[in-house]
Amino acid sequence: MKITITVNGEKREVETTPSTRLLDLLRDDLHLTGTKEGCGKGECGACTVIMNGELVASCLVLSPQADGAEITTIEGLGTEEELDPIQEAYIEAGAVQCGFCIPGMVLASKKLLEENPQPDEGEIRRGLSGNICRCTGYQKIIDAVKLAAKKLAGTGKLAGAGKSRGKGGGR
Amino acid sequence: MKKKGRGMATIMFGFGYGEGFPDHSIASVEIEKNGKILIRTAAADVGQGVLTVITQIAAEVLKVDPDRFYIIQGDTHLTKNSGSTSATRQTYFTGNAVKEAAEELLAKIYHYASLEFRSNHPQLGVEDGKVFRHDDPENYLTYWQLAEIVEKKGERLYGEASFFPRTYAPDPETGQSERMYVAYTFLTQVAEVEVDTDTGLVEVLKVDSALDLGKAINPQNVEGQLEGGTVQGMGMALMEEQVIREGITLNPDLTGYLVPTALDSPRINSCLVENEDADGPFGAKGVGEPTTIAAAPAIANAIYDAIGVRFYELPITPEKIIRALKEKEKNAL
Amino acid sequence: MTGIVGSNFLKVDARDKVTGRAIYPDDIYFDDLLYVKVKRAPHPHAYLRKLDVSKAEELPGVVKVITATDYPDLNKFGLIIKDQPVLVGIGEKMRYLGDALAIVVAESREIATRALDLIRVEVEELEVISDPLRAMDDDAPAIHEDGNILITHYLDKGDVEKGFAGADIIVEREYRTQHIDQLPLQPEAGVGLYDEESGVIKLWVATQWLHDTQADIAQSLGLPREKVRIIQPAIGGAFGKREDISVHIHLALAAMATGRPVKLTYTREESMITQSKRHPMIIRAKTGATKDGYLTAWQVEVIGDAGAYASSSPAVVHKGMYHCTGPYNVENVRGVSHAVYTNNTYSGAMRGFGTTQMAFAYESQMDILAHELGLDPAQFRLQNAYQVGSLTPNGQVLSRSVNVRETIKKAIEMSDWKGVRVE
Amino acid sequence: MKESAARSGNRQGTSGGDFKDCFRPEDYFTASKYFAPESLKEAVEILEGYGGDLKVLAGGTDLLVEYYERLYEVKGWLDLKNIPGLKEIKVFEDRIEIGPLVTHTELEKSENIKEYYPVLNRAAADVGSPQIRNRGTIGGNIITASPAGDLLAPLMAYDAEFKLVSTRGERIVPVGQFFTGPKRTIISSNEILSRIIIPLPGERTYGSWCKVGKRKALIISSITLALVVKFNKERVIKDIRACLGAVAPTPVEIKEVRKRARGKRIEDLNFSELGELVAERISPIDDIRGTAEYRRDVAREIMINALEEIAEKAAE
Repeated sequence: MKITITVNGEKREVETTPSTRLLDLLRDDLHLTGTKEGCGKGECGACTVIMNGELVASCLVLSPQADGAEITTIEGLGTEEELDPIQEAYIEAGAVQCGFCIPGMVLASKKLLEENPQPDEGEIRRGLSGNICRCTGYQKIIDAVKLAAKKLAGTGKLAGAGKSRGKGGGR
Repeated sequence: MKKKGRGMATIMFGFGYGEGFPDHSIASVEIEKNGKILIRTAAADVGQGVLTVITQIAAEVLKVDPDRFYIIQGDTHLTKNSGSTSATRQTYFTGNAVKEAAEELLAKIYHYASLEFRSNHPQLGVEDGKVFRHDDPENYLTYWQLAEIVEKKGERLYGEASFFPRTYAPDPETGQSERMYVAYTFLTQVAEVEVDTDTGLVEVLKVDSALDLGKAINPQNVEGQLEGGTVQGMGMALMEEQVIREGITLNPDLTGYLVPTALDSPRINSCLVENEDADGPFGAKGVGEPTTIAAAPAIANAIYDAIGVRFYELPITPEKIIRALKEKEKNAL
Repeated sequence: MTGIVGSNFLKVDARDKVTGRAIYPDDIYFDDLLYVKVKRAPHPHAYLRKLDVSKAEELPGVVKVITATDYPDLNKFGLIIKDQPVLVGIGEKMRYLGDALAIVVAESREIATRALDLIRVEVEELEVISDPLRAMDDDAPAIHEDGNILITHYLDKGDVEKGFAGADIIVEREYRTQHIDQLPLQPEAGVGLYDEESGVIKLWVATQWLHDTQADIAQSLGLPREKVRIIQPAIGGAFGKREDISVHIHLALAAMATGRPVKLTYTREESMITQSKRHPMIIRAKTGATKDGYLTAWQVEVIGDAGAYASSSPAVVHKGMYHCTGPYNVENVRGVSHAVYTNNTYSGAMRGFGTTQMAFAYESQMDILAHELGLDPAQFRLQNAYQVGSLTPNGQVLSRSVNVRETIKKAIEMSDWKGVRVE
Repeated sequence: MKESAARSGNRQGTSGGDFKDCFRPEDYFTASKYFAPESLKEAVEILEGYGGDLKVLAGGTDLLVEYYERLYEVKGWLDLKNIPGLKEIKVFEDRIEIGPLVTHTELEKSENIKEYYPVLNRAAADVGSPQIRNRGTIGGNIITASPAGDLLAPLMAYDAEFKLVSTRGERIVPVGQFFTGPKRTIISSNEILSRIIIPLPGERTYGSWCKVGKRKALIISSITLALVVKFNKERVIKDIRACLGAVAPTPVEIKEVRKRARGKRIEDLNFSELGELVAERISPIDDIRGTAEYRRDVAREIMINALEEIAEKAAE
């Protein structure tokens, strides 16, 4: 069957089957591999995407359920040169370790800050409670969300210098 | 009813493989022609940040912008053995290997620059990727210019080192050994908990931590290890258990196997005790494993403080707490 | 450009990770990629009597089903002791539910999964040993040929009898810890590709120990090391779980058998059942102290549940024992530790490597002693803690960087410690 | 701890002969069917045609977990998403009607639900995680009929009724008759849940909600309690519903509480006795989320706490 979805602003017609999950469609068919599978049962949040403005676990959505939907994945945030302020904040706060939870975590942060631009710590914890992180103990992630809230308040919305030290790396 | 309590735990961890097991790391640092500096290591960065740590170390030794570095890592055919990312050893072992490789490279920079500048080593200085004579700093060579000069001589600006400290196998009957592990890291934590005596649920409110690590190469990353390790330890104390009965796992998914979420995890305050007195790079010791060890006993001791019941079996689940409180009440009668 | 060491220099790989560009093993795709699934043991302790893969092979889209019969010369693998089979052969034993019986390579994940259901397995069931104490019984069936006690270590310093005789108080307790999964968020995954011309198998997989994993794979396949090339993509956490072989050898076999790129990704369930755990431990600790609060003797017995295979057990369990006194001066120490085979998922490395379990025991002992002696637990720890010149249970002199007392003092300061309730 | 090899989802069971020959080759690549009808009438007709072979899809958060790695085994899906009206919360004079596709997030955010059914509102807020609350629906929670389903005890406490439609007409079933066992209800394979109907509570109705789970998010409840009490003007209890989840094969109301408490003032009740009564009347099992003994002990305490909470609210 064919479905039409708009992913990161781009409308796409995709051939799929009813038993294909949105997660598989994004990864296998569109090669948007920033969306991860950590458990396949909606219990870890690594596959989180924003669908029609809502945070969802893409492992619990059948692709035809997403027919006509607008999807934002991690690849839809910021650009190579200019990161989203939330992404910047994650780097600066030291919130990234293994990184496997981070795409989902960043998207959950984005939704949280859209709905509540100045969340307190309890609200941040609740907003991220569907995303498991095994590395950080969440503290630096929560700090990152606080930092992102400051950045977003300071710049009006999606500004952000996007330049951070320590790029490069091993591959 | 909610009852608060506090508990302390102090732990030590001997790191490196130790026990006479051959344990070493090889790394190299090379000035490339493209304005870059290449580090090669096989050290796996599983998220803890060893690649960042060695970049900092090499940049410090070579006095150069850390953004100049790139790393070839994790390819058996392009790197030499760096040992495992385990045993809390990479900062210490690969950190030292990279430091020594960078120092060897720096020595070569001094050597070849002294030929170019017709000077002695003490008359030379390096700063920001440049080498120059102190009496004429404007007339400098960048490392990369120097590398081209050196290449024409058929040489390379390259340093490689292996860090290979010795330990001794323990006596099989007594376990005695003159040097069992290369060094020891210490941590004290105080956990504050609140126990709901109606439901048996335990909330960890706060954990204060003081970590003896010699030197933090990157304090933010050390805190990240400490916070993450503490929450894993909290999971061990309160909720994590793969239940295996007759060889069969009854909870083989994240629905049944519970790790702490953002809502369960406490604030963790970190104090890094830095005396720069260890044999790791810049006086550092490893921290990866020790950060997870104190949390479970600190929480268990805090629960005792809160409700006067001692638990001998982990995890300390709500059922165990309610059952123990009932027994305690019965015994009090 | 000094002062980089000691600064919060930003992580070199963070930018790739926050943008989703970092490539983890499961993120690698090829156009003609095949998918691999592994048929695992249906029983935790049994002889494999029959394995019929013919129906699975007939399934359209199945490219290859590999069993031990196809590769009779495979060597066992393992971190310290090579005791783990790549594939259980007919007449051989499965020792836990993670043992592999067959490897299915198919055009899609779905076909591979369906094919697993078409493999017929017949086994002769044996007693399942789940409790290490049962495993140590004389009449317990041997899980491995040499018996169920995998390894025993001893520790003996000073004279514990004398130490206990000099104690005013002795606390003796038994502690138990549980099976824990390291639970890195990324389940085991990898992609393999065999280059027929060079004979090199390329594996894009995670490991915590690149060259040792390479060596283990090569010895198992009977190949020179340079014929196995591992390329490490981004690693989604480890905590000890990626020390052992997981997808590696199965991927290599699938790649060689098909000549096409192959991918194997574990489900979370498969990861939990198949890969290593933190050892459950039974720790019997006996500690003596004087009434003014100085430790005189410490004795431990440790039994670690190694599960079905050795993995890191020969190093983990006694490392726990060697840390039995924590960071405290004790002149007289004695201990014995056993790592014991069972039919549980095997235990291996996890953050702390045996000392995490032991800390629960020694720090509980310290707390109990403090309360029984009527001492502030912080003061009690402080007055017994190591300093430069202290001797560990192994008799190692701590010559430098021993700031444990400072950590206690700092923690007291930070937490505004005013003692706990003393009964 | 219940020891069962046949735990669903654990495919590494212990049977020696685990050969599964339910597939015939011709079935292998028959793709699942997918229907997304635009009217209820059409939906029930499709359902009638395919009967038990179709899975009715609301949010899918339970079904996709149940069929994890086995989605291809589902012969067909009947997705309700395009049917108008199923996502609405409608207020009538005497009742509120909730469409089955209303999500937990919508229940959490709805001012009407907050005002009239605070216990349901809070239960919805306690479901899983933001991701689950955004996709999971009230209809799905009801049809899955897990004993631990978080909305079920509140629905029972508010005397909800479920409207079921099929090609043959419709019927309205009170919540108390709907659940027949763990994951079992009286709905037939040709019926669709089309409305959840809850009478408007009168004035002076107070509620208390308690969910006990082993962690604070992403957790299946060990036990839930929904307590709803209606008072008359004289502050006498007109009616009381003490309903619990995860303590029996279905959500249960402890009716004895009604008998004991009706006609009394709350301050005249013996809370401990009522707590004890609740603990006695439930029939919990041992499972990975808690032992039966634990559930009884906790049921008693949370019942007492809930009564205290309501006494406080009623006194205001």
